[in-house]
Amino acid sequence: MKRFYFEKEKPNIEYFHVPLSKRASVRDVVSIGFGLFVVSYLFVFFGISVTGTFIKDPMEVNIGAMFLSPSLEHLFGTDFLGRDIFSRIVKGTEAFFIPGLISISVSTTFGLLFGIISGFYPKYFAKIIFFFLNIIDSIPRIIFILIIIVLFNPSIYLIMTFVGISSIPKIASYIKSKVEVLKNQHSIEAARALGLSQWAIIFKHIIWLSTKPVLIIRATLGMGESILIETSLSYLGIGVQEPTPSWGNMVAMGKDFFFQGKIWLSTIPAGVILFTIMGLYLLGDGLNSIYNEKVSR
Amino acid sequence: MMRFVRIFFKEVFNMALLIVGVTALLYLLFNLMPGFFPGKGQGVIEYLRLLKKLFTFQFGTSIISGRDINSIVFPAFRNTLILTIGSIFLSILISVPIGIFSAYRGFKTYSWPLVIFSYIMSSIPVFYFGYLVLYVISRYTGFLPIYYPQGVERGNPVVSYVLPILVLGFGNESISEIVRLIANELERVMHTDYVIASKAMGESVLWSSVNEGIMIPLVSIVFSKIPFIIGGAVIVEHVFNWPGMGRLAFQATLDRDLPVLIVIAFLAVLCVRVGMILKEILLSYINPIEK
Amino acid sequence: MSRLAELKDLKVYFYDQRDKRFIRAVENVGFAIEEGSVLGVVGESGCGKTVTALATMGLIEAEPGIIGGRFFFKAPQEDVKLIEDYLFRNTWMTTGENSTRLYNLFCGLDQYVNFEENPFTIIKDSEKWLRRSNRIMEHIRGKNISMIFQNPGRSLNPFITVGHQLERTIGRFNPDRSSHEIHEMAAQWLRSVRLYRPETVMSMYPRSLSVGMAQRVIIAIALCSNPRLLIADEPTIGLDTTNIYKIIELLETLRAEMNLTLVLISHNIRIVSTIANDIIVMYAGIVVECGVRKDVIRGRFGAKHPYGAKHPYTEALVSSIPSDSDIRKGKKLKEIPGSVRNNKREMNCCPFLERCSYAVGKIRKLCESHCPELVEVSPQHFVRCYLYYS
Amino acid sequence: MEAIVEAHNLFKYFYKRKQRTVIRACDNISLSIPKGKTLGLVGESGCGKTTVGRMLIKVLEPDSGTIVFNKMDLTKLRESQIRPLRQYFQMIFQDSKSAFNPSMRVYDTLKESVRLYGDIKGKELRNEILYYLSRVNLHREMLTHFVGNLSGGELKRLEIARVLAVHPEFIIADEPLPLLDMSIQSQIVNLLLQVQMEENTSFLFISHDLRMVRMLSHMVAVMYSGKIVELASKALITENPLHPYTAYLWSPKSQDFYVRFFESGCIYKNSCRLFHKKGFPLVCSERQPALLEYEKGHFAACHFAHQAERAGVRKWITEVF
Repeated sequence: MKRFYFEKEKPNIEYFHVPLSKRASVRDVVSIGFGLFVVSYLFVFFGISVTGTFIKDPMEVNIGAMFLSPSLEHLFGTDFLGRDIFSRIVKGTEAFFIPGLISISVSTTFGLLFGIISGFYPKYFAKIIFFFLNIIDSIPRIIFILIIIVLFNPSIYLIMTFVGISSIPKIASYIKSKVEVLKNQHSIEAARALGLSQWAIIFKHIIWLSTKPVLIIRATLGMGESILIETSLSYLGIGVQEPTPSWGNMVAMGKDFFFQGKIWLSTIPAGVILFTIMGLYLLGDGLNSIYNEKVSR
Repeated sequence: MMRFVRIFFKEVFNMALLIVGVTALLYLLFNLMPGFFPGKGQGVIEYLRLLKKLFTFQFGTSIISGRDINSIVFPAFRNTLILTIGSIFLSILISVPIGIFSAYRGFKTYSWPLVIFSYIMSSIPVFYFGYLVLYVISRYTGFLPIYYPQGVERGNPVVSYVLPILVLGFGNESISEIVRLIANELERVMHTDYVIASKAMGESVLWSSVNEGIMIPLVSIVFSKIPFIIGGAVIVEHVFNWPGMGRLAFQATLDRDLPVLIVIAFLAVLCVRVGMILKEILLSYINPIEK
Repeated sequence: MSRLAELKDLKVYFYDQRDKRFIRAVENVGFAIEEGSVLGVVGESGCGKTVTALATMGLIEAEPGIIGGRFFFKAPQEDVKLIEDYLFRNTWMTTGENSTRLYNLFCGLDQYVNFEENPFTIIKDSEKWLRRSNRIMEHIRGKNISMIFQNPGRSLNPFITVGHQLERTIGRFNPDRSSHEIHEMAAQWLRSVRLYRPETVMSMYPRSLSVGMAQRVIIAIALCSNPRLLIADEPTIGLDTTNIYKIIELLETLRAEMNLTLVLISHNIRIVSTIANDIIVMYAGIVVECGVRKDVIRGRFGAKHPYGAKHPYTEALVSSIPSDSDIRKGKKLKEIPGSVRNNKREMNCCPFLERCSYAVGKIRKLCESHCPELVEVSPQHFVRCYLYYS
Repeated sequence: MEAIVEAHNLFKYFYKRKQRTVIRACDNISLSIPKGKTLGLVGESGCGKTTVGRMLIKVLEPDSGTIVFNKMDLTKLRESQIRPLRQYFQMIFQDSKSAFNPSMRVYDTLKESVRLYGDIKGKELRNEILYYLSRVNLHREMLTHFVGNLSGGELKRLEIARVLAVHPEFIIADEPLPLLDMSIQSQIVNLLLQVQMEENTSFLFISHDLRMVRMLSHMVAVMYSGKIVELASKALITENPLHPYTAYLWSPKSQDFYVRFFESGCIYKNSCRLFHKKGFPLVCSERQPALLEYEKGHFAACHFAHQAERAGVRKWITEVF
């Protein structure tokens, strides 16, 4: 495949720095763009569903208009009870948006805290902290949630806090490895020799400059995981119960009509789930490849 | 050789400690429930009896549903084990070639459709993907049995394993993770000094970069994904109505059968810790650098 | 002596994604190496000496990479069958005495590259070219030409033991030997590189080797396939002074023993001048001076050039390294002001203009106009400077 | 002139658990660096000179011994008391690429060190930073560059600028030269000399190259596997070295013994030419020579130091090229 290079006439200013926008290759730009688009339409849906402006009432049953194909009035058509699918999808974002944010905030804050403590004091604290984190980490997440459901019969918000707790070990180990890389890179030793106080080093050099990208990436991926978990729980029937719309139980409701040929009943919510999770993963992936410095020859 | 034995024993001790920890956590959680756990001697003695029961693998009868736990859990555990290991192999089989190809070729001509495919595969919700495969298979081919042959006519169980393993292998999100990790690591390693030096010596680039570029990320990601794959199995078993540990757990939650749940959690943790031990041993074999 | 290899006007360009502009890494560099001689390539860091070495080995992956040039090499008959049965029959060059053939390892390059001047576009199908040059160089790399890289600590595979790596290389080049024989040959090679406890060294991992020992192991690995040409890229950077002399002595004795040709690349002209037969000085990707060691270091005092013919850059390089006497006298170090400017494609003045102490008055206008040509100041001694234009 | 930094018999042993060996990084080291003068510390790699540097600056804790800085004993003070003092002693690291935080620009690194001990704002801060950049003759344009895409020489000069911005009285340069080219090395050496002239700062210049140390420093200490074997002024070290190791360092070609294993007695005896020439005298392999003052300001740790001239140690310094 032929390659064309050409030299545009550029003003002769010599600059060498690598602004963030220049560092991204085509692939990163596409993935971040797609990711941001997904995040933005999530916010939009959440906004609409809370204020309830554009959409019809998702619960309103209209027997006459069952199984309508997608039309202007019902954007995605209607389901077996005649409820408008588009408004149900918009309402569905409410089921996982706030819980998702809760789970991210829980996992990032505690992950950062434990990661830095065990990064800085490897011998004493790291062993204790990682003992407890390993306990949480070794129970498969969904079984952990099942146990909690049996015990506390919780709402979706409490489930998501436990999901956040169960993803703390992953983030803590990422941040610990990042801190260790920095430690044997002399840059912290040089800062201490220069005279910065211990807290200044930790807050400025480690948290703000090095681990912030790691946190952002883990947050986006964490959001993707919490969506996946919430939808699969409500699919199993133990998450959000039937009348209130959630993407998971829409797929569950749609599966009975699968073999009658009406596959789009469960395909549309599944497609939206796919679209959202892929967007979040691509966003995390693009940010990841931008933030770790590529070795440019 | 001594190194592996020492690491093995250290890890076994670690595992025993962790399992005690997990059971302690579960026991604590159960005690939070008001009066649910009919322990006669409260507190530690009850806990020790629970430990003895768990570690000697006779689980006795479940107080709630009166079924003998042993007879239910072990066949289910065997099925889920086969399902998990099968799907791990499948996802490795799919993602490693894609990772190597996309690192080797760079994100140029042929490799981007494969990477996009791996992303789509791993972000499809498992439950929908199961139904899609069922629908397509039953609609157009019809040769694969849809449901696990229950009861008498056993049929050949091997064939019925294929479909769930296929779905779980493709469905769980470890594919995109492995592809991304291997592509990044291999890309970085192929430009390090020692690989270029060995290329100058006439050695093939892939051979000299296989240690750090492929093996370490693969081992570290696959074995740390076991809990998630077991989680995924719960959903796949629900979709395919497959008599695995996941479906059992789901049934147990519906009728609030706690002892069964404890046993399943215990076996799952056992699985995960064995996986972690394997991971430590393999990593110490590949990566001889003592930290 | 017959000529072993000859490089003719190599052109290597890199494309800078950030500024959408070409960086001229190497511009028509050429040299000839006699069999059994030592060629010194001297230049500051970033002047393209490493790129030249990598180009001859075909290890450049950056876009667009090698643009032009021919590299003739006296490869043995069986290794070169690939080049002959390709379409390019008449690409070899015969030398005087016994008309041995030197095969052009870059043959077929112009088929993949063409470029126009005005907007200066380079059209190169680098994927096909890389695949082709890999196929050609597979037989040459490692067997006939081998290379030592810059920092010894990072040139060894940290995941396998040193002995294993050495045995793997030896095993690849003489497949018919048994593993015990290979182990014995590896120990013998380590002894020949002055490492006196080969068994313990072979069982160690590269991390626990000291810098000097790592460099010796790398030399052993490079030489175990007894190549014809050894390219040593900065073997002495980062080593202690005592180690530097030992490594240089080792290279010299091994070259004499194995009748090997050596290309020594370094930034320190003093070290190169200890063992090099002829020296090439490079600056900003261009050969600034080439000739026999005596001429380059001292510069012959011919009639036309009363104070010795030397390029100002070489003079500055030689004077910037203090000899023992002026260290004792405590003279101030003579430094070259400024730093190497990154050589974008379009500037066509002499690259050493700002830092040259001779570019004053009338000559400066000449220097600024365009880049001087290589002038033969005395037999086999070329300088690229307007001072010596007759 | 009174000494700005004094170290009295410092000991530092590293215990290697794997091989259960004890590495004597510093063995009874005592130094004193006068105000405005430079002490050169020379030794092969692995002889503990970096640990000495790190201990003087309290990044590393010595096992025993005292460090006096401006008549204040640092070993007694706690970390919080030492921090205000850190302004007066700074360190230049060997691998300058890893001494910076990769995600910070040049402007931020300099701003951080300028604002550390003087609260300067806005315009004045910018001038201060530009002044320091021009001080180490770096181009104004470097400000927006990331640390990643600077060349070796520029990185080293940036590090010097960062250290100077804190106005130290005592700077430790830990092997600044080995990874650079010769011409850039001479630029850095001249820069350091100029800094010493202008600000009268005292230096501890750690290197393995006796020539560059001879060029820069007033007093030179030669170290060998944890011990100081010779301490003398710049002229004396090259005119008549008392210890054979100094002669070996100066012109390594003349020496071909390099087998080193550690036993009692003088640590250097196995690769010491005098030891082999004099027929392995017993005194060398029994008693550990102490650092004695054989001439005014010239210390040496060798039993035969007093008759060094007759032993012809100075003759070995042959012209290398």
